[in-house]
Amino acid sequence: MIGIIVVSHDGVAEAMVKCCETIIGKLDCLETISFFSDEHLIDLEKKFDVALDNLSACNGILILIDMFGGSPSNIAIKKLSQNPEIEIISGFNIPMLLELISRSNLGDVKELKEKLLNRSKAGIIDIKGLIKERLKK
Amino acid sequence: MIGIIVVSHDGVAEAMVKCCETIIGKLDCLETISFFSDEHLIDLEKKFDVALDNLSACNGILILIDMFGGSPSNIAIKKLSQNPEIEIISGFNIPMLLELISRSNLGDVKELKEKLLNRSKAGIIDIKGLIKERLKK
Amino acid sequence: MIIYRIDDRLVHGQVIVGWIKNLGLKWLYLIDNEITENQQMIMRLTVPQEIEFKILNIANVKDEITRDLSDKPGMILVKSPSEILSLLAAGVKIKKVHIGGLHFKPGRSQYCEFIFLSPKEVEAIREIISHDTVVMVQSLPSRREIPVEKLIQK
Amino acid sequence: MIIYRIDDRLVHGQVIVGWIKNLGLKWLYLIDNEITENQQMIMRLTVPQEIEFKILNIANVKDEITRDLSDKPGMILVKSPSEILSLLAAGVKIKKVHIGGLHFKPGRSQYCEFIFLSPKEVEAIREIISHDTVVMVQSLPSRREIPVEKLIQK
Repeated sequence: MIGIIVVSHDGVAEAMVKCCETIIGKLDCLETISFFSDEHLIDLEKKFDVALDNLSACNGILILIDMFGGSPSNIAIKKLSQNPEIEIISGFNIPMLLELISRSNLGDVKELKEKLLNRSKAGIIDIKGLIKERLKK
Repeated sequence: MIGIIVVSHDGVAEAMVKCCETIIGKLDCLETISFFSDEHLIDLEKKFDVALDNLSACNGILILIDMFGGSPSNIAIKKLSQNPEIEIISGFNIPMLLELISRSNLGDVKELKEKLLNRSKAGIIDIKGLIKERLKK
Repeated sequence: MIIYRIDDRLVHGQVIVGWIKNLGLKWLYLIDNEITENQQMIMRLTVPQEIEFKILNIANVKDEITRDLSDKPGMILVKSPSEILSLLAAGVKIKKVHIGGLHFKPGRSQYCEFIFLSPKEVEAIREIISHDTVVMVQSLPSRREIPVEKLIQK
Repeated sequence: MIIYRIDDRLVHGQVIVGWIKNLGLKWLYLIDNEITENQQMIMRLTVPQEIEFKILNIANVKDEITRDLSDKPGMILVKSPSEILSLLAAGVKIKKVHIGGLHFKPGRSQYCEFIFLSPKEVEAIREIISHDTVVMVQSLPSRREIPVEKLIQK
């Protein structure tokens, strides 16, 4: 099983994972982390260490962060510098998380990363454009 | 000003908008809608109608939905069928919302839609790949 | 395998992603007499193109269902217990029905997080059960099935 | 325009997106003696490539700052009030400093949502003010500036 950590500011990670669980069901080996406006970076790093420790039995770690360049991103990159096997994707969305929750016990962490990169981008859709195309058929 | 409605299941819209406000500041003419597991579709449609009414003075409406094919998506498409000027994007993420909050008073709703489609996809990054590339330089 | 599902949100994320994509179902038939043309259009646009999707009137359903559907896995979706009763009355054999979601509206009382029922709907469910059809409450394949009797017995 | 910002999260979303991208700043100098090499590497990787980014030792800062920086808008970022005092002691003229975020750690007490200060830091802030430097609390350009005196007066 691949260990997943979903990290964001302000409870976004928890809300999005809960949303996906309502749509598709629960995923094991998934940890969520939120970083709040009153917290010091040290607290965020502690949360990462706890999550990594909880997932220590997993084969590979994939960290999903809300955006590149924020504090969750900075600490995730720090963890990558300590363990080069970690994979990190920024900019997660609901289609990415749904794909993750249906798939995470298949393949290795690099394959999963590629799948999620593709699926999340494919899930960003100009709906009016899509409808026009489908109506043409 | 373009009116924005961010719609999701389970409080994701509110959490993500709050997150962006912490990072970059507040946006006027933005409404959030959440759809919860005990609610009937009629309630979701009522929330859409309230939001559209609140934004009735805006020039153009952009609806951001969590995923294509869910209930928020179905009601958004229903609203589009009643008002063909509405634009809808699915699969929103934090980079999309940050771009939105920095930009929404520029250009018309179609330009904004294109910007957000591009920015949200560009915000989905394989961080290890990016780091390797930057370290090469 | 045919899954009979009662869900007043009709075609939505749980159905598309949670059931159809997740279990690899090949077809989805929505059986409903009251659905508007606009709703039909939206559903035809949003159901994945690779799924065989039909919207059927209850009167026409018998012909469609008499051909052998069970060689490919799929779902029959209705918005309330009464459509299931109509199917049973039309002679369709149904071993099991899932109530996936019946949400709050005036006149309904809550039985669990996502199940609200009017007294008439409770009666309809009892009648379904009297046809030797098992009625289970289950929102998603990964969740536990609960016999509806556990919720509706006083 | 030079923005002096105190923020113990150093380079993060508010700085990059909220200030630099939003206000179109051209450069960012981080002034710190304690920053690790690993932290430096991460910052160099994450600051947008089009921003002139330097990490300076307090001892070297005078030479860098004496050249005229104010023709292009930018930010000088430090992690605590004491670096500002060092800059003042080195003869740098600072009209205004923003405290953008000083977060909870043991020994600090809370003054507002994102400002926690130790007694020593409160003293340092008073000393900054005594140099005729205005000290404002402000996390983001779109938020109201609050004079720090309003928070630290007993």
